[in-house]
Amino acid sequence: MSALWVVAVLAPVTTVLLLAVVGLGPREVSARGRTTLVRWAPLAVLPAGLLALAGPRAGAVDVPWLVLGTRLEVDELGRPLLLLAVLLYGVALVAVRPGRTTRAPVLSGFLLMSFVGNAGVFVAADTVTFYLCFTVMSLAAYGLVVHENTASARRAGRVYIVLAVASEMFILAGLLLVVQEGGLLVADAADVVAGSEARGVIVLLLLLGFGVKAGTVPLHVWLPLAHPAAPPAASAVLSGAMLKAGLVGWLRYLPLGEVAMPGWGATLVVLAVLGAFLAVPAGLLQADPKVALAYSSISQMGFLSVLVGVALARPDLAEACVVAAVLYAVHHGLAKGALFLGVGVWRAHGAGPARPWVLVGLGVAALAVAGAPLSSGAVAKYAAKQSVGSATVLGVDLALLLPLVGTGSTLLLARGGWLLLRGRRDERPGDLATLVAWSVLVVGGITLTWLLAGRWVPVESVPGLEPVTLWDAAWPVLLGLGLAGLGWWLSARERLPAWAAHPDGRLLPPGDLLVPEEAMVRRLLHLERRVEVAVARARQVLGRAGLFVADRSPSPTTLAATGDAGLARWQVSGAVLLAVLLLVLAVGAW
Amino acid sequence: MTDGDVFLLLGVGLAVLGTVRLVLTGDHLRRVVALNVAGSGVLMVLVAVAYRSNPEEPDSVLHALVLTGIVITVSVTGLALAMVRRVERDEQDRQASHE
Amino acid sequence: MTPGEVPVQNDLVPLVMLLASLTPAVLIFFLREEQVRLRTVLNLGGALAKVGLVIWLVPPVVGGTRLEWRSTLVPGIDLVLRAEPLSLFFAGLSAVLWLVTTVFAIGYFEQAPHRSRFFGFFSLCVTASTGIALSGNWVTFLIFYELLTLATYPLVAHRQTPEALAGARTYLAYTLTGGVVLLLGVAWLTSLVGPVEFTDGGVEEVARLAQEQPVVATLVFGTILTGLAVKAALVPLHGWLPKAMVAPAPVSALLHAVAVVKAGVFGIVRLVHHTYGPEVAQALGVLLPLMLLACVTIVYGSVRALRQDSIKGRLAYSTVSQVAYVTLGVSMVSVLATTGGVVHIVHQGLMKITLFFCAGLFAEVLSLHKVSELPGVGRRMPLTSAAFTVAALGMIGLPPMAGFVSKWQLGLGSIEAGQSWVVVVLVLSSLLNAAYFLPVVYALWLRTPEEGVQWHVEQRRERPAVEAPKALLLPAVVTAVLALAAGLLAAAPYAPLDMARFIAELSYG
Amino acid sequence: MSDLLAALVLVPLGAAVVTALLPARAAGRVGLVVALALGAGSVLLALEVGSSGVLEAALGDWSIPLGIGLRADGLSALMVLLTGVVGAFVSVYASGSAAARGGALFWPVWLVLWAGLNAVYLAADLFNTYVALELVGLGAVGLVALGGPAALAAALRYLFVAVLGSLAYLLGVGLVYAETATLDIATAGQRLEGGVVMVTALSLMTVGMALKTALFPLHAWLPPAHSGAPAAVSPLLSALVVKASFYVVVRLWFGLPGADGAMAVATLVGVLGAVGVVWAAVVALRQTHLKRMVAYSTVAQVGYLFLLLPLAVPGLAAPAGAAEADAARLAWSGVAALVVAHGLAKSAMFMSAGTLARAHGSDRLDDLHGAVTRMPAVAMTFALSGVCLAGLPPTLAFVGKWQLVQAALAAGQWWWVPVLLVGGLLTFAYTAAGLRAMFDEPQRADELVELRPVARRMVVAPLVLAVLAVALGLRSVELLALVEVGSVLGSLP
Repeated sequence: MSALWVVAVLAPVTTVLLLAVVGLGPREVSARGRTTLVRWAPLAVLPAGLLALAGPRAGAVDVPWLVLGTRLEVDELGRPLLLLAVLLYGVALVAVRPGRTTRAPVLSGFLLMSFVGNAGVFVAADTVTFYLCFTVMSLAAYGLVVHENTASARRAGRVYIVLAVASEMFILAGLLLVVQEGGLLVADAADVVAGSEARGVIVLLLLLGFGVKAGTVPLHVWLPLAHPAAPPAASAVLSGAMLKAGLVGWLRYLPLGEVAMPGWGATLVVLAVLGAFLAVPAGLLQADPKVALAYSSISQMGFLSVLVGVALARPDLAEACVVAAVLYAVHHGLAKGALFLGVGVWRAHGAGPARPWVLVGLGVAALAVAGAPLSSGAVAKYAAKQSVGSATVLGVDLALLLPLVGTGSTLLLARGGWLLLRGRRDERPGDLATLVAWSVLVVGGITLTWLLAGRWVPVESVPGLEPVTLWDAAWPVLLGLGLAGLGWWLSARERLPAWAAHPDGRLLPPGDLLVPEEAMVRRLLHLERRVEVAVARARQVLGRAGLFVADRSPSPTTLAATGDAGLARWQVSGAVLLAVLLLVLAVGAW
Repeated sequence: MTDGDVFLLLGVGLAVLGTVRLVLTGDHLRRVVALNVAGSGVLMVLVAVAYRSNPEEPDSVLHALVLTGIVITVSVTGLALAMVRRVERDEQDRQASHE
Repeated sequence: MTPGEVPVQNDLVPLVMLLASLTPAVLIFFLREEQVRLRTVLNLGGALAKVGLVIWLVPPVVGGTRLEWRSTLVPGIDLVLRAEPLSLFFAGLSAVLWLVTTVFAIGYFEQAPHRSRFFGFFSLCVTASTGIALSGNWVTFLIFYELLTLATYPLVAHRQTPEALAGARTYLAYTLTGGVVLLLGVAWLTSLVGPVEFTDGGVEEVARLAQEQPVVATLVFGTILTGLAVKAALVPLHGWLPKAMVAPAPVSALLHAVAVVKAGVFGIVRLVHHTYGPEVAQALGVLLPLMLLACVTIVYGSVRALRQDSIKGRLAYSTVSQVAYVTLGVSMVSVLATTGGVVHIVHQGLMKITLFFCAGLFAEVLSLHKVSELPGVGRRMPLTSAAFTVAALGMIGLPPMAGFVSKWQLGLGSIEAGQSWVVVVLVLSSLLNAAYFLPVVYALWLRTPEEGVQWHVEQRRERPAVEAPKALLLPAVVTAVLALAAGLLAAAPYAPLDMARFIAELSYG
Repeated sequence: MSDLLAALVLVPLGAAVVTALLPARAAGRVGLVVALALGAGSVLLALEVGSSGVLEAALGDWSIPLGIGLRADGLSALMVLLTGVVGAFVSVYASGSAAARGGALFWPVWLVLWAGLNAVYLAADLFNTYVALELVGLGAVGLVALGGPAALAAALRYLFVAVLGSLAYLLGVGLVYAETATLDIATAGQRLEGGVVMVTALSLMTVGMALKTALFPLHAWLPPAHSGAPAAVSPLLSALVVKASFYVVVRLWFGLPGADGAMAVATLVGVLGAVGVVWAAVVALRQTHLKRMVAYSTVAQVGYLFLLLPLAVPGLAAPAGAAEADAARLAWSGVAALVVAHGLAKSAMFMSAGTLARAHGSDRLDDLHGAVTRMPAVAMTFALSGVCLAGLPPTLAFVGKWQLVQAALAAGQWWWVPVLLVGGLLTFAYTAAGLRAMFDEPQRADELVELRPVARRMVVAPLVLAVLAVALGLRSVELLALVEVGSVLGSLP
């Protein structure tokens, strides 16, 4: 089995290296070689898929000489997520088409690197490897975000990298504490944190660090910028797989089920709920379908974070919450990935013969995200609702609150869909491979979650076909659709103020909180510059004053030189000689 | 105070006078003269020392020293005078060329 | 381990190691300018010989053998060259980096005047750093420490422009003064306890001195430290480093990676771990101030680096900051922290020399000296830019680059030593490093150059077949790969980390 | 071996006569051969003294005190060796250029001077020392005078100073004789009981010798004389001649111990030396001409040597094994190393300065631009000798300075330590100022002065000496063991 491990790691890494090396070659060779590599790149993620299928049977692999000693293992928690990553990245790689996609080899390379990191996060069995993979993923994702190299992509990249590096550092500090207390192996980590004196600090650091990736309010600001700026294939993996890495960080390292931390748990739940709901109006006011989708992701990640928060506060609910979170992550990853990729597919195929199928696929994926009955979302939401049980936030029953997130999602997706369908389309006809791959994702998204629930992911139960269950799943979506319809009707009748009827993304720019934050940073920098100028001026003045004094006081060297010039005169040195002689004689006699 | 003491004091006095004059005068020739005075003073001290140790039969060693000293002083004086002449000629030349 | 247990073997090998660079140095001075081939053979021959010697010596020394060569310097004080783990560690770094820098310098100075002078002093400089590595006692250390100062001066002043001379002068003023203070400290210590031979875990007589006369022992520690701190560029004695940037690129590379600043921190390791011993120093209360000093330096250097537009200036302040990691590591009583500090000697060396090579490449190939001139270079010089990127990410401390390994050890060590707040400093430093390195990386790859830049290539197809002369490019790529490998293979046997841990464990007995 | 002692004094004297009579060309050849032979002879003497101890001999048939007694202990042998080695190299250097010699009289006068130096070091009694000193003084003045009209005034001043110093010494000798009725230092030392007369005699002789050694503030005569002399003469004056009078000081202080008040005088002298170290170095920094800078450097270096007195005098009376005795031995050994180091390095430095001045037609620093690239070996020599003078490791001067620092710490006189250290820095500062001028490269080649060719030996000879000064730092044990032969202090542990 270790051979499979080696292949699983080396296949993507080697492909990336080959892409780079071939790129240095002569023009013809380079172009041809890279095209071939890009075509075959999706295959590089397949060995990892085999690992996921093998699951715990693949065993752990130990590479003691790699970095600080590397241990990899497919465990219960990582297995479904690994499969998710393989699927998403595989499809995304298929969607990278040489000739169609700008700088396809570069995008492929970054996707593969990102995959290595992302999948590594799911299978890392020791903390150093976990951190290493997390970093590789974060950095490679920068390449994805800025890939288009437009002004907005560069801004998104700047915001992303600042937050990513900051999050790396929080995570580093947190993990250092964990490892020093004995949590080198991921399996021991939660125990160690639970028993640590610095538990509070560790939890804070990890909440902050992973929160950036998980899109927790107020650390979510990079998401609405990064997703629209990146190519669709990249947005798909960003939203589908990478956000989940932050979640996995929490699930791996927070002392869930070990010890009750009600304060931190409640804080996280409140923030998560805020994110889940505030993302809705923010997203509705956008004019770009991908921004709307990004806000939907923020909302959904809020939902997921609620589960983590509950698990943190209530050890008794932790196990169920973790299981539900994993299931939800798989579902959301696939469905949201399908939606983001769908943006590209629609633009390419929306006018062609595949139009109906694309519309159906998009609709299915959207309904899944919203949690419509029978969809993968219904399974996930059901599990989530079951797991939070009687937990409350600020006195409100979570079980009541969570379905409303589905309403929000419905609204956001309706807005996104509206924008997408009315938006621009590509001039060139789409290619078949992407369409097929996307279809696999859509279909897989629905079936896989159902398949995994109960098999790989030990949820208590899956929703049955009883009317109550179906209604429970349906009403939030229906409510959302109703609201959406109302909104459409009102704006079509011009009953709404213009900013609400035809949002153009200016009232609340993508990144919401980011705008005042950026302004603050600018002001700070400006202030600093002014202080610097003032200091420089003060220094100049002081320096001038110093020179003034120095010019008017004799320096020791001048004194010595003048003195020596005096000594050069015969009589002076003669007198000095006599003085020395007398002094020596006097001292000797005395 | 014996003769020896007188000579001794006289010698010291000459040496001091000569030295003071030597180091405080600006004129080359005067310096040569002062140097000779100082030298004579020192030699006189030596003679006095020899005399004092045994007035009847003065120490021959010191006398030998004094003789050597005189020879050295004379040769030094000769060299000094030759150099003084050349230095002063140079100085005059320089003044002449200035004017 | 007491010295008695270690089999010390009298051997000429340490001397031969020294001669491997001294001989080329002396011979090269006598070569004519145009004897290029002979000079290259001498340079590379010496460098290869030394790398070979180090590789040959590592297994026996790790096995416990100590090779030693002695000669009486003054009655009672010997000139001692000793091959033991830490000395080989440092000598190995200098040997490897000398080799690559020699190749770089040969390419860099192709056609330039005064090459015999340059390579002569260059080899002398390496001789000095090898001597520092192999020194078995403080007097020997002092001798090579000063030799290093002197041998470096002509290298810094090499261009003979007024700026070069001014920079070299500042360099000399700082380092010579530092040397004098070191001399004072060493002489003082010697007069108190006799000649001090470096011993793992500290010298007994010094420990006794610390017990009997703690104030004097503290003062001696402070004096020696001050002398070393100048070269180690600890704030506020770092002023020479940015000024010495006028030196040609290979010199800066060597200065920052292995020679001068490293000599300073290497001395600090010797002082804390092989003279006083960590426990004694801790009991004496000198480690906390040292740690604070290191922390201040780490942050200050980074903050200053932020504001530099000149590439080399930015790298210089970065060195100020990064080298203080070593000091930080050795100032904490913890095997992990010491390991982190010691291993950073090599890791920082690899990363920083890569950065300087790249800066040299930018300057030589495209005449770019400022960060603000770098946009778009990635397309024209992809390999150079990649090497720069790898090293820069390493400096930030991101895995799997070498810098991460150091930082990780330091972080764990600081917690082990009960100084968890140091983690904050490490994190802050990483953030600052990111703040001044990432914009460079960003500019290289993503920004488009200003209008009218001659070298700009719109498409990669337009790029010339060769981005830079091989002799310049190869060393940069090699060191970048090494910096990556040092991180990726950190846990492998005989990797720098392995050696550093071995050294640290010896020091704690 | 007693023949060797006599030969070391008589051969140069005889050769002086011969070279004075021969035509210039032949004189040059004879002079060079004799110089090399003397160099070899001095090495021989050092080996002999090193292996079989103190040597003694009498010149002529008269016995001491009337006859001329010769005696060579370790210190003498070391000084003769230094004179021999430096003398031989400078002679080789001098043979490279007539201008460097200053005239036909160079060889005879220099050989007289050499004879005088050897005589000072080998003289067994106080009076012969006086005669030898006068020989040295006259020879030195004569050599300065070869520097032409410009140097004449300096030479004359030097003459007055030299004779005045000798007179002070002679007066002291008289006083000693009056007290002890002997001219033999060792015997006088045994017969002495201290007292005011003794201290006065010691003080007089010390001031006289200090004047000739150019101890601050009695140094005003030195810079013009040493810088005005011809290229081959300056190194002799700075490296060798000042050492002769210092040697006499050492002999006096170590031979006539025990006088009350001696420590006070020693401290005063030490203070003057210390001030001189800093003073002269600072003045050297402000010089615009290379040779004057080097001359001031000599004044500064001489200051170090006088630190021997305060550091060693307490040890003379201390019982063996006391800290003071250890300090004294360290100081003794350290100063010996400094004397040799300064002799080698300063001669190398003055020779390189002379070569530069010859090639550039001036020794003005501003005229020396570009020397580093155009005359790299000479610039290297200058740098190496500067490094050695500054006492930076691994040079011989470092060994000396290290021992002096150790001595100061052992004697509890820590206040000399900063002087030693700062002095080194200042030394390097003016060396660096000189080097900087040579490093300075004007933008256009035609801004450089045209170089005159110089003989290869004028480049090589100083380089070899400078390298020797550096290399000896790595292996000086044998040399330092030599000075302990016959030393009153015994040997170092």
